[in-house]
Order: sequence, then C-alpha cells, then structure tokens
Amino acid sequence: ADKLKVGFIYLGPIGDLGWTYQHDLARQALVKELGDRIETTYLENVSEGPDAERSIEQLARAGNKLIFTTSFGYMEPTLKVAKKYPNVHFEHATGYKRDKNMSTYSGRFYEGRYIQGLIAARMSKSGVLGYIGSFPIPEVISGINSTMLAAQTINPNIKVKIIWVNSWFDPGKEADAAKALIDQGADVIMQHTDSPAAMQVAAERGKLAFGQDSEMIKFGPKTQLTSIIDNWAPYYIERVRAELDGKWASENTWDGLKEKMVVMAPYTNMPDDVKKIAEDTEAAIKDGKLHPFKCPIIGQDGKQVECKGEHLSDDQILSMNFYVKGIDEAIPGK
Amino acid sequence: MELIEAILLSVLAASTPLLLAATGELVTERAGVLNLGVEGMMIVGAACGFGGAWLSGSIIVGALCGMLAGILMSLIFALMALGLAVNQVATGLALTIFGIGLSGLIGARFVGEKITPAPHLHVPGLTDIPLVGRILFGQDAFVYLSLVLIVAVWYVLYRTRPGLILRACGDNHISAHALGYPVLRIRTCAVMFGGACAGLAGAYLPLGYTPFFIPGMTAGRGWIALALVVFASWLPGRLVIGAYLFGAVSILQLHAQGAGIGIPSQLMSALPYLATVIVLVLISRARTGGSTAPAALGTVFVPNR
Amino acid sequence: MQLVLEKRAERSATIALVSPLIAIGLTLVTMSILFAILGKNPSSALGVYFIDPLIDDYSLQEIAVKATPLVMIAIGLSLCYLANAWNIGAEGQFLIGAVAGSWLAVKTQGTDAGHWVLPAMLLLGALAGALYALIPAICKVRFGASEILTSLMLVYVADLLLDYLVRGPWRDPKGFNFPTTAEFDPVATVPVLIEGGRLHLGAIIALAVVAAGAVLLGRTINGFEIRVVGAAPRAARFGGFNATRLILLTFAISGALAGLAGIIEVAGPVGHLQPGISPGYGFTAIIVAFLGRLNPIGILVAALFLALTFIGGEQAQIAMKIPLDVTKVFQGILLFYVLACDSLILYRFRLIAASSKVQSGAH
Amino acid sequence: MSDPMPAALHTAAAPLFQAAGLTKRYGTFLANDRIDIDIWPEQIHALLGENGAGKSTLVKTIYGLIQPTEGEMRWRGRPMVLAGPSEARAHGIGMVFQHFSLFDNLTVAENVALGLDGKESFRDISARLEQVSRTYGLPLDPRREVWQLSVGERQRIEIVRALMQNPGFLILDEPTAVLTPQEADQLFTVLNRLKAEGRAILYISHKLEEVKRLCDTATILRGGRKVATCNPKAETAASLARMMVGGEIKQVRAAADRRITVPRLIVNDLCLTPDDPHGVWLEHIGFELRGGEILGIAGVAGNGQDELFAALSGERLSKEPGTIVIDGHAAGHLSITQRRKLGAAFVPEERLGHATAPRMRLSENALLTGHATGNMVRRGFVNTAAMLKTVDRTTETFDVRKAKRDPEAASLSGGNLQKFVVGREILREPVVLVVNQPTWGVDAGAAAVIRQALLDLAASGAAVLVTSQDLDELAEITDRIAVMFHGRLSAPLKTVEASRERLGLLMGGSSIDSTEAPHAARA
Ligand SMILES: Nc1ncnc2c1ncn2[C@@H]1O[C@H](COP(=O)(O)OP(=O)(O)OP(=O)(O)O)[C@@H](O)[C@H]1O
Ligand SMILES: Nc1ncnc2c1ncn2[C@@H]1O[C@H](COP(=O)(O)OP(=O)(O)OP(=O)(O)O)[C@@H](O)[C@H]1O
Ligand SMILES: [Mg+2]
Ligand SMILES: [Mg+2]
Repeated sequence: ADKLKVGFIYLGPIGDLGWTYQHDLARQALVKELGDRIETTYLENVSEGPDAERSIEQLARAGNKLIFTTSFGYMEPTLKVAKKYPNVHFEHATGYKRDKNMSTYSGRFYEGRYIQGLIAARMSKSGVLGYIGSFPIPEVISGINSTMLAAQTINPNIKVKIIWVNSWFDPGKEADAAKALIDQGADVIMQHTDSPAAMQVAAERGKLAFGQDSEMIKFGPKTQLTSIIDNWAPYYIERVRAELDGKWASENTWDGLKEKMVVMAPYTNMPDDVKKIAEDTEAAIKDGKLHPFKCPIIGQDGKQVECKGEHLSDDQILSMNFYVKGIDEAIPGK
Repeated sequence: MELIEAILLSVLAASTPLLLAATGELVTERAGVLNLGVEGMMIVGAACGFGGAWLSGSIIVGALCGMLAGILMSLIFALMALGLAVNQVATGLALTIFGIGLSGLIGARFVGEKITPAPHLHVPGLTDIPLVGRILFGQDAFVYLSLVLIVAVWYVLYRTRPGLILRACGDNHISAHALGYPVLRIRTCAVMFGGACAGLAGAYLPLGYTPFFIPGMTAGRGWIALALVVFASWLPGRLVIGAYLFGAVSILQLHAQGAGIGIPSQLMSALPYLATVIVLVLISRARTGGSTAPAALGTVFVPNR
Repeated sequence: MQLVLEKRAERSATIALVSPLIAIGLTLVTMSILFAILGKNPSSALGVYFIDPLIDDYSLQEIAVKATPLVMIAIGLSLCYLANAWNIGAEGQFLIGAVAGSWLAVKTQGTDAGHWVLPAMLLLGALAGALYALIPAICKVRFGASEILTSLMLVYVADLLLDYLVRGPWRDPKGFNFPTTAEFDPVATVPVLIEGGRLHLGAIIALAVVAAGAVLLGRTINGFEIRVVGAAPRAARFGGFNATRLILLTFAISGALAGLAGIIEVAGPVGHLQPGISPGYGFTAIIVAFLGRLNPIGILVAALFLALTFIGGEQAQIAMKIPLDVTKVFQGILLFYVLACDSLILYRFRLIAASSKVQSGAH
Repeated sequence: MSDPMPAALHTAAAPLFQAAGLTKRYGTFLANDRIDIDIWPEQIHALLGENGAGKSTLVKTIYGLIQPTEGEMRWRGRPMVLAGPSEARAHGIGMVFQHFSLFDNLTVAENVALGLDGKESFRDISARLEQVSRTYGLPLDPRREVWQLSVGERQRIEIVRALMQNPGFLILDEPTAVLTPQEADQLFTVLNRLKAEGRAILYISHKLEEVKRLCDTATILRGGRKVATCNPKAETAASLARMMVGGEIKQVRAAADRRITVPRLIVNDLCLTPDDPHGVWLEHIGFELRGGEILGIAGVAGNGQDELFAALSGERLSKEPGTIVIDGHAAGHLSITQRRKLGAAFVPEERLGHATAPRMRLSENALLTGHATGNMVRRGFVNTAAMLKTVDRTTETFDVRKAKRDPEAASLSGGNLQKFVVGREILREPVVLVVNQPTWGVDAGAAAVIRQALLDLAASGAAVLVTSQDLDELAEITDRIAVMFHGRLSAPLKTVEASRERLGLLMGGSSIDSTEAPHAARA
C-alpha cells in the first residue's frame, strides 16, 4: 500500500537548536518508529505572514494527509486550508482555534517552570533571578509567573529581573542580555528564547542556568541545572498511529509532565536535597497533587485573581496577561 | 562601580564584530567602492569560521577560515562590480542573499556542535587591577585585534604611500589611472581587505561571542557596520567612537530593562536604530565644506587603454 | 592575453534582448552542477523549479499572489533608483502602510461601517507609506544624511512599532493575548478574484501600477524628468528639473506603493495584522527592480520570475527534499548572472595582449 | 624612418625619443595612424592639429598610459615598451595633462607625491617641492587642499609635479588654455630655461602665435595622420592652420545691415555667492544687450564665466528679480524653464553631461530644453513625433552627421554634437541666446557653421551673448567685448577698437573697475 504522507511546517531553520530543531527531532523519531509506513516532508523557514497559507496548501496538494503546523502564527492559515481540504487532517501547535479536521496541541511548559522556580530559589545566593524573555505572550508570562510562585515558596523575598530581547532567536543579543542580567546581580539565568547563548554566558561567568526547548547540557556541563525539553515525539507518533488506524479525530491536546510532552532534563549541578525537592515536585505535578497556579493567587496590584476552582482555569492560563505579586516591572505593552 | 566595569566589558565584546566589519568596509569605501554585501560576507565567515575551528580544534584556524571565506565572497563582488562594471548597490545586495543561502548550506553539518571559545587574556597582576584590569588586559584576542587593526588602518591610510594611493583612487579614479596606478587592482585589494575583515567579524560571533553556529546568527550586524562607516564620515577615529557608541546603546538598553525602567521594550530595542538616524542627521548637518565621502564612491570605472 | 572591458559607443539593443536568456542559461548550467553535487537529478530538479509551477492553475495563481506586492514595491523603487535616490527601506514603508490601514480596520471592527472602509484603508496605507518614506528623503535634502542608511534603520523601527501595537493596544481581545488583531471584517478585506483561490484584487491593482509606471516613464514629461535627473543630474538642472523636489517625490511615490502593498497584503492574503507579515518583500523588491532593469514591464516579468523560483523552491523542498538554502543560493547566482550579462549592454569584452616587461634598460 | 629634418635645427647627435609607425585603433576608428616623430634634446617640439586630430592620444601613448596597437617607440635609439606611466617616468618622461590629473581632496604635497615614484620620504618631497617651486618661480603652498585652489594654481601643481621628476623629456598637453597671457609668459620662461638645461619638450597648443614664438619644430596631425613636420618660425599662423585643416577655412559672413533694436537682456548689479566652495563670487556685474547685437565675454576659464552662465540661465537663482531682465520682464527669481518661456535660450560649455544627457537619445535631448515651449509636451504627455521632428530639422539645418536617425548623444563626435546643441536652441527662435564657449573643441568646419548661425540669429533680431576664451572668435562675430576677471566684468569695448593687448591686460586683471551698472540701471 502507499505510504501515508505526513507534512510539517517549521517557523525557523531546522538548525536553530531550539523550537524548530525540537520539532524536527520529533519528526525524525517518527520516521524511526514508523518509517516503513509513512513518508515525511517539511518546509522550513516559513514566515508567519502571507506565505504560510500557500506553504500549508502546497503540502496538502502534494498528498500529505496529516499536516503539523508548528507555530502560533499558522493558526488562521491552517484554518483556511483545513476548510478547503476536508479530507486532510491538520495539527496546529499552540493555537486555540479548531475544526472538524484540525486539532490543536501544546505543552504545559509552566509545569516545568514551576520546578525551575524551586531550584532557582534554592540555588540562588543573591536572591536575584535573571529571566530572558522573547515576546510578552501568555505562554512566556505564565512561565514567569509559575517560576515566581514556586520561588516565593522557598524565599518570599526573591527578585526577578526580566529582559525582553524581542526576538526568539538572536544569539548575540541573548548573550548580551544574559551578561546584563548577571552584571545586575542575577546568579541563576532562565530564558524563554531559543538559542544556547545564555547558557554559554552563564557557564563562562560561573553562574547557573536552565536550558530551553532542548537538552543544552553540552553548552554548560557545569552550569545547566535542568532544561525544559519540548518532547513532541510521543504525541506525533500517537497521532500518526491514529491516522494510520483511521481513528484520528479533532482534539485539543494540552499535555504536560505527566504525558511526557514536557520533559525535564536530568537535574544536575545541584546538591542532593535540591534534586530531591525537584524530583518530588515533578512527581507531585505528574500525579495531579500539585498545580502551579493553585488559588489563591495575588496579582501584581495586590488584588486576588478571580478564581473559580482549586486553581486557575486552562483558559486563564492560556491568556495570562498579568504578573503575580513580587514582580516589580510592568508587562510590556500593557 | 563593578556594574560599570561589567557594562564596559559587554560593550567591548558587543562592539568588536561591528568594529571589525566596519574597518574593512571603511577601507573598501576609501578606495571608492561601495560593497553592501557585508552581511553576506559576515554570515559566510561565521559558518566557515566555526567549521574551521570545529574541524581543526583551533580558534586560529577558524579565524583564518572565516577570513578566507570573506575574501572569496568579496572576490565575487570584485569580479562583478570591478571586473564587469556592474552596479555596486545591486551586486552587494545579491551578495548578501547568496551569502545567507550559502552559509546555511555550509553550516548545516555544524549545527548543534560546540567549541571552546577563544580564551581571554590573563596577565597575572595586570588583569587583576580593579576596574581597568579586565577591560585593558582581560579580553579575547579578537578585541585587541580589532583595535590594532583600526590603528593600523589609520596609520596606513594617513602615514604611508600605499594609503595615499588608496585614498587617491577613492577620490578620483581617472587621475589615479592617468598617473599610472592600477585602479582596479588597488580597488580589488581594498575589497578583499573588506572581505577579510567582514569574514573575521562573522567568525568572531561563533568563535568568541557564542561558541556555536546557528544559521542567521549575524542578525543584521553587517548592515549596522555599513551605517557606522557613514556615521564615522570615513574617519578611522570616529569609527571607533561610533562602534563603541552603538555597542553601548544596545547593551545599556538591556541594562535599563533589567533595572526595571518602565519603557516599552520595543522602544528600547529601536533605540540603537533611532540613535543612528539622529546622529547621522546631526553629523551630516554639522559637516562643512561639502561631503567627506570619497568622491568616487560607488561609481563605475572602466579604464581606457 | 588579458580580457578587458571597453565602453560601447551606444547601448546594444541586441544584447539587451538576449542577455536575460544567456543569464538564465548560465544559471541552469551552474545549478545543474550544484544539484549534481548535492546528489539530486539536475533535470528533474530544474523541472520542479521551472516547469511544474507553470503547468498547474493553482501554482500560477500563487505565483501571481506572491508577485503582487513585489511588483508594486519594485515599481516605486525603480522610480527612486532611476532618479538616483536610494530607498533601501521599502520593507519599513510596507510595514507602516500595513499598520496605518489596519488601524481603520481595527477601529471599525464589529461596527456596521459600509464599503468605504477598504478604499479608505488602502488610502491610509499609501499615505502612511509615503510619509514614512519622506523621513529619509527629508533628512537627505535638508541635512545631506545618507538615505541608504536612514531608510534602512527605519525598517527596524517600523518592525518594532508593529510589534508593539499588536502585542499592546490592538491585540484581539478574544485572542488569548496572542500578538495579532482580530480577523478583519468583510468590508475591510480585499476581495478575491476567483472563488476558492487566493488571487485577489491586489493583482489587478499591481497590473494597473505597472501600466501607470510604463506610461509615466515612457510617455510623460515627469517620467522623462525622473530618468534625466538620475542619468545626468547636471543636464537635468539645465533642463529645468529640480532634483531635490524629485527625491522627495520619488521617495513619496515609492513609499506610497510600498505602503499600499503592505495594507493589501494584510487585508488580503493575511486577513489580520500580526508580526511577520512580510517575508522580506521590501528587500526582495530591490532585486526585482534591478532584475527588471528598472523598467515597469521588465519588473513585472522579473517579479513573476522570482515568484516562480519561490514556488518552485517550495515544491523542490517537498518533492525532492532540496533544502531552502539551495533556493537562496540559486537566487543569488541568478542575480549575479543577470547583472553580469546586462553589463554587456554597455560594455564589450576585448582581448588585449598583456604588455611585456620593459625591454630597454633605464637611461 | 626618421624625419627629413634640416640637421641645423638640432644640436645633439641623436634623437632622445623616436616613434615609428605608431598606431592606435579604437574599435574601427584610427585615432593615430602610423605616426613617426623624433624628439631631440634641447628643443621645444610643437604638436599641432585640430580637435580630435589625435594629439592627446599620441602623447598618452608616449607616456605609457595607453598601449599602441602597432608601431614602435625608441628611447636613445633602443626599443622601449611601456607597461604604464611609472615606467615612462623611470625613463625620464614627464607629462602635464590636458585635463588635470589632480585629487581635489588631497593636499598639494600629496598630489605631488602621487606623481613621484621614488622612495623619497614625504617630508623630503615637501621640502623639494618648495625648492623647485622657488627655483622656477611657481609658488605653491604644499598644505592647501586642491579644491581650494584656482585653475592657474592647479596648472602650477601639474607643472611642478612634472618638474620634480627631473624629466629629460617633458610633455605638456595644452598647458596655456587656462592661463592668462601673463601667466603663459611666465611658463614660457620656465620652458626656455628647461630647454637650456638640455631637456626635450613636446608642446601641444592651439595658440599658433605662441607656438611660433616658442617652438623649434612642429609636427602637424590631421585625422590621426602626420601631415607635416616644419619649422614654425618659418611659417605664418595661416599656413600652419591650412596644414592642420587641409584647405582654406570658410570665412564667416556677417549680415550687411544688422539692426540694433530694444534691450533684450539687461543685467543689473548682479552679485552672487557660489554654492560650492570651489566657485567664484560674482561681483556687481552689469550690462545691457540689445536685439540684433552680439556681446562677447572674454576671459581666462575659471574667472566666473560658469557662475555667470548659471545666474543668467536660472540654474542659480538670485533673490532680486530685477538683477536680470529678459525681454522686459524681471527674471532674476525665475527658473530656467520660466526664462525659456520668456524667449531665452542657453548653450552651456560642457556638451556631454550639461547640455545633453550622454546616454539619452537626441530626441530626448531635444525634449530636455524643448519641453518649456513648443508642442513637445501636451498635458504632461510627451509627443515623440514632435521630438523626432526637431531632431530632423536640426540635422538638416545644421548639417549634423550621425550614424542613424536618433542615436544617443554620447555617440556623436564633439563637433556634431555641438552643432546639435546650438541648433536645438536656435530652432526654438529665441529672442535672447546665451552661449558659453560655442566652438570649444570643435573643428574648423563645424566652428564656421556655428558662428554663422549665431550671426544669422542676431540678424533676425535676437540678442546674443557669447562667452569665449578664443579672442579670434570674439573678434570675428561680436559687436562689443567685455572681459571677466575674478568675478567682475569690465565695461564692454567696441570690438573694432579692442586690441589684443588691451584685452590681454584686462584678462590679467588690470584696471577692471568700471562696469556698465549705472548705464544699465537707467534702462
Ligand atoms: N595603463 C596601462 N595600459 C595598459 N596596460 C596596463 C596599464 N596599466 C597596467 N597595465 C597592465 O594591465 C595588466 C592588468 O592590470 P590591472 O588589471 O591591474 O590594471 P587596471 O587596474 O585595470 O589598470 P589601470 O587602472 O592602470 O588601467 C597588467 O599586466 C598591467 O601591467
Ligand atoms: N577611448 C576611446 N575610444 C574611442 N575613441 C576615442 C577614445 N579616446 C579618444 N578617441 C577619439 O580619438 C580621437 C583623437 O582624440 P584625442 O584626444 O587624441 O584628440 P586631440 O587631438 O587631443 O584633441 P583636442 O585638441 O580636443 O585635445 C578623437 O576623435 C576621439 O574621439
Ligand atoms: Mg593597470
Ligand atoms: Mg587633446
């Protein structure tokens, strides 16, 4: 029988060592697992503008039956193409619009950030954390909040300094930002940008840091505490299997540590007691015993954030646009 | 105090690739050639520089590979713009497109690899002097090289005969030709020097700044280098000031954010560019007695034999 | 023996016709070698690049969609370049046009505003592009600041402004705080020409711009003015043409066209304002302008041709797994060849005997 | 092979330099055709010929700057092949170029250093520069940048630079074109001294009287060929000219009864600061020019003629409308287009790049000045047919020779392009024509056509202002002559009363004070 064709649309070059790199690793894992039954194709460096719709449609026209579009900006184009090709199934990462033949999927990265916050607060001597932000979108903001909520359980006076570099990807600037944060007293660097530049700087300065998207221990063997790894492979394999078995259905997947879509790299460069806390927390989150955004949550303005259940709802997390108490700065553009 | 020292250290490093590339372009433009392909030469220099260092395990080999790559790229430009008298603006832009693609092809196999970055100088005693020690005696070789290079360029341009001839070619190629100077050959050398500097500047990024290669890692620094040359009115001394000023603005905006100054980060990120425009206007305005640009800059020369 | 260039007494009309063909021929040969090195079958690779997109309605439409903004921007740029005004910042003018037009779309969203919205948006986009382009032009004529650099710097500024707006004030309230405006209302959207396709009204506007450009340059005194100011500034002053005014004018026109292209792109194929609305159109258009030899019809052909390499490049990625970087290298090489061959319109090659060393001793 | 020259004319035993069958071909065009020439030490050898005869080509070949297609050069009897000027300099050949080969933004000393090949230090060069310029009486300030200097001073740099090489053989290509008669005399003193020192000199000039005075031998080129070698002292200017042109030169006929009518062009106390630092200040210029009259402006180049042209044409505007009055309308503030609409027409000095756009067609160049009036432009659209018709009429009326109907301006020869440029304006039937150097670089035949056209235009009632460095030309066609010096204009003299000596003194700057301003103010 003909092989199932599976297509991917990538935002960056596959060599960005970050977001796109991680998606492509998953694609390779997919080929390894199901290579005899499927054939994969990808288009890289597809900008989120007017070209996206064409690129997606090109994949559909080339006979791909399942297409993964791996950036938020592809949401509208994916939706448009999905309407035109009802027999093709689409999977859009990090978005919120779905259709009969279009699923969405994303990772609960904030869970990993919570663990990082605990580690950071324990490991920081200065009590100042450095955070490199890409763009102030909800995913990044919820990451910052989650980190701070965790850190405050260890050290109520912990401070975080945030620098926005307005880019997912500019190694030079990320390195400069890391230097600036360290120079301003931060001794643990965390980042929500894609390159290992910050890790590298922290290593050079003898500070500690967390990796992002992928395992970056190579760039800081004595520096990396852990890394939040975007682990798309299990999901991709599962979805392709479902497609092969004719069981694909439109879904909204938002998986975290439990489902292994978010994976913590080994806990390194820390004392055993800290490692234990991290592992215990990871287990607790996996078991559902701990939710990073457990109510009550106090906002930056000192008011309690509206909360219907035990913890903030998924929608609230997905559209988060406030800082929790303890962060001094304002969200850019707010 | 320590913070000031730290900021100065970051500024030194951030300015170095700009200064290196701009030095090369200054010489190129002084000879009367406008090569807008700096970004393309830099990115290929970055890919080849990293590749060389990774394969050989030596930073020096890497730097040489970067320079060589820059020179080869600049020779394409020389062939087109000098040999075939093609419009220099168009050729430079084409070189950038070509370079971005080529660096991706070359760099593909080095992605995800890592090298040991260029070591920083450490002179016991001197480097430990508070405040100035690390600034003066604690940098990597590229930083010193960039400064030595610009001083050397100043010396050659203004104190030696080859420098005089080079400036003469940039001022009036017809006269230079009439006196028997091989204008095209001299310009080719200047373009190659520009290529070597751009290649070295590109190589500095993966060798000294962030010791890994990623496609597109020059992120527009070649364009900034071009702007700096005009900013400096083609004078080496001002070029140093310009490069460090630009480096300082880009680093200070990060510090300002870290310190929690509540200005939109986009405005902060735009500051270096806005500053460049404003300073360009101020400098152009303050200039008396016409432009200081090399009179033959960007014009085609076909010798008559 | 040595090969040197020699100026022709007059530009060669024959070479002007055949040089693009020679250039394409040379590109094909070079690319065949490159494909062979990469282990791909050259003839099928070239087929995917050049032939496949042309024998399929869908791809043809997509070529037109891709070429539309390129044509509009490049026509404007060609006017600048002909007049010796170096606008490198069309990308920024494109973005500002998109922002300004979108402002109206955002403000009227959900109201029962009528069909005036789209025309008003296009007008705003063009106006904003023109004003933004006038900044470097004014810096040039008032202070003598190099327009190449100021216009380029303003690209980054426009990019960040757009970013600020879609992440801040103009963010879609129902969009989970993602950096995008809501989808524009139908009255604020550029209509498509063929149901189900992506070809939109912008393509017609682009054709109109080409026609207007051709008439302007070929038939009107203003077009002559632009050409003569660029070709011989001193003669132009003698002719009574004012170069300063013309720098402002051509910058404004090219800014307006770039801005118009920007808002059409946003209100057409994209449908909302978001970061990354331009995959470098403003820069690619510079290449298009030169490939088209700064001639409107030439620009139309060049834009379609370059669009073909983009579409073909994508199909080559899909069908033959040829990396995107190869497409870029390919575009660079093509450009080199076209520019080099065009040089033969003005110059000819001559083989000269290399002069031997001095035979007599010094006196 | 060597010239049949009377042995008595030279004292040395053998020629210093010889060229045999020297040929330079550009495409199919022969710029130099089998030229033989012998240069002897202690002699000043003139090279004469019309514009385009191939003089500069020949000396550039001798200087190694261009490679001969065929032929041989000998130096002290031995074959010499030059790969470039520095090799020529190494032999002791020095050159002063027709068009300056200077660098505007470099200092005098740097310019001189660039012309020397040795390993001399910059300080030594500066010192020697001062010494040489003192020895020969050619004062220069080594530290000034060239753009700040006058044309005369620039010529001095060229000469001093050549002298500093201590050449055995010095070539000067039209060195006196930009000098006042007094400056020229000083140069002749230097040249005679060099000759006495035993050096050979090859001297190119269009000024035949000067050649007769200075030179020992003359070689005459016509159409790239050598037509004669003679002793200029034994010839008359007319006989030399005949050899150059190859026949009698047609005499220009003035119309019998030109009627002087109303004032057409009035200039009142015109003062103008130049907008570039290299320019000349115009100071209190005033004159009145009537219909039917031709006024000549004499003067050495660079004394404000270009600035005056720019002010008259409207390329530079003056703030006072009344400073320039065209056909009764105050026009000082009007643009060149508006002045053309008042009936004025202009012909600048520089044919390529100023009067025409070189790479544009003749029809487009017709539009360049024709768009203001006439039927070439209607509602913003250009009328190609009307443009072509202008080209055809100009071609016919002024005998413009070209390869096809509508070629690019740059492809025309200088004389033919000049005929087109002048014809294009005359066909617009102007009431005022301002023309700068109408026959500069134009051969005698074309020059006659142009001068005749100017006379005929005046006869038809127009006022004509002619600026020229060529006193003979002014004597031939003008009614009155004024002299321009350092941005000031002398009171006009009646041409019939203006002696060469008087004009020469004025050109050198003596006694320019009274201008016509008070008289013009009355008008
Ligand atoms: N003026 C000249 N005329 C002819 N040949 C020359 C001249 N100058 C140099 N050459 C020879 O031309 C060859 C190529 O020189 P090259 O290409 O560097 O010259 P170029 O820079 O084009 O010359 P120029 O600027 O002097 O015209 C060399 O062998 C050189 O000896
Ligand atoms: N590079 C070239 N290509 C083609 N023709 C040329 C070239 N250089 C010179 N010529 C032609 O050769 C002829 C001789 O020119 P040359 O400059 O030697 O004249 P000349 O006698 O010095 O004239 P003038 O008195 O104007 O200085 C002219 O017709 C000129 O147009
Ligand atoms: Mg040479
Ligand atoms: Mg000459």
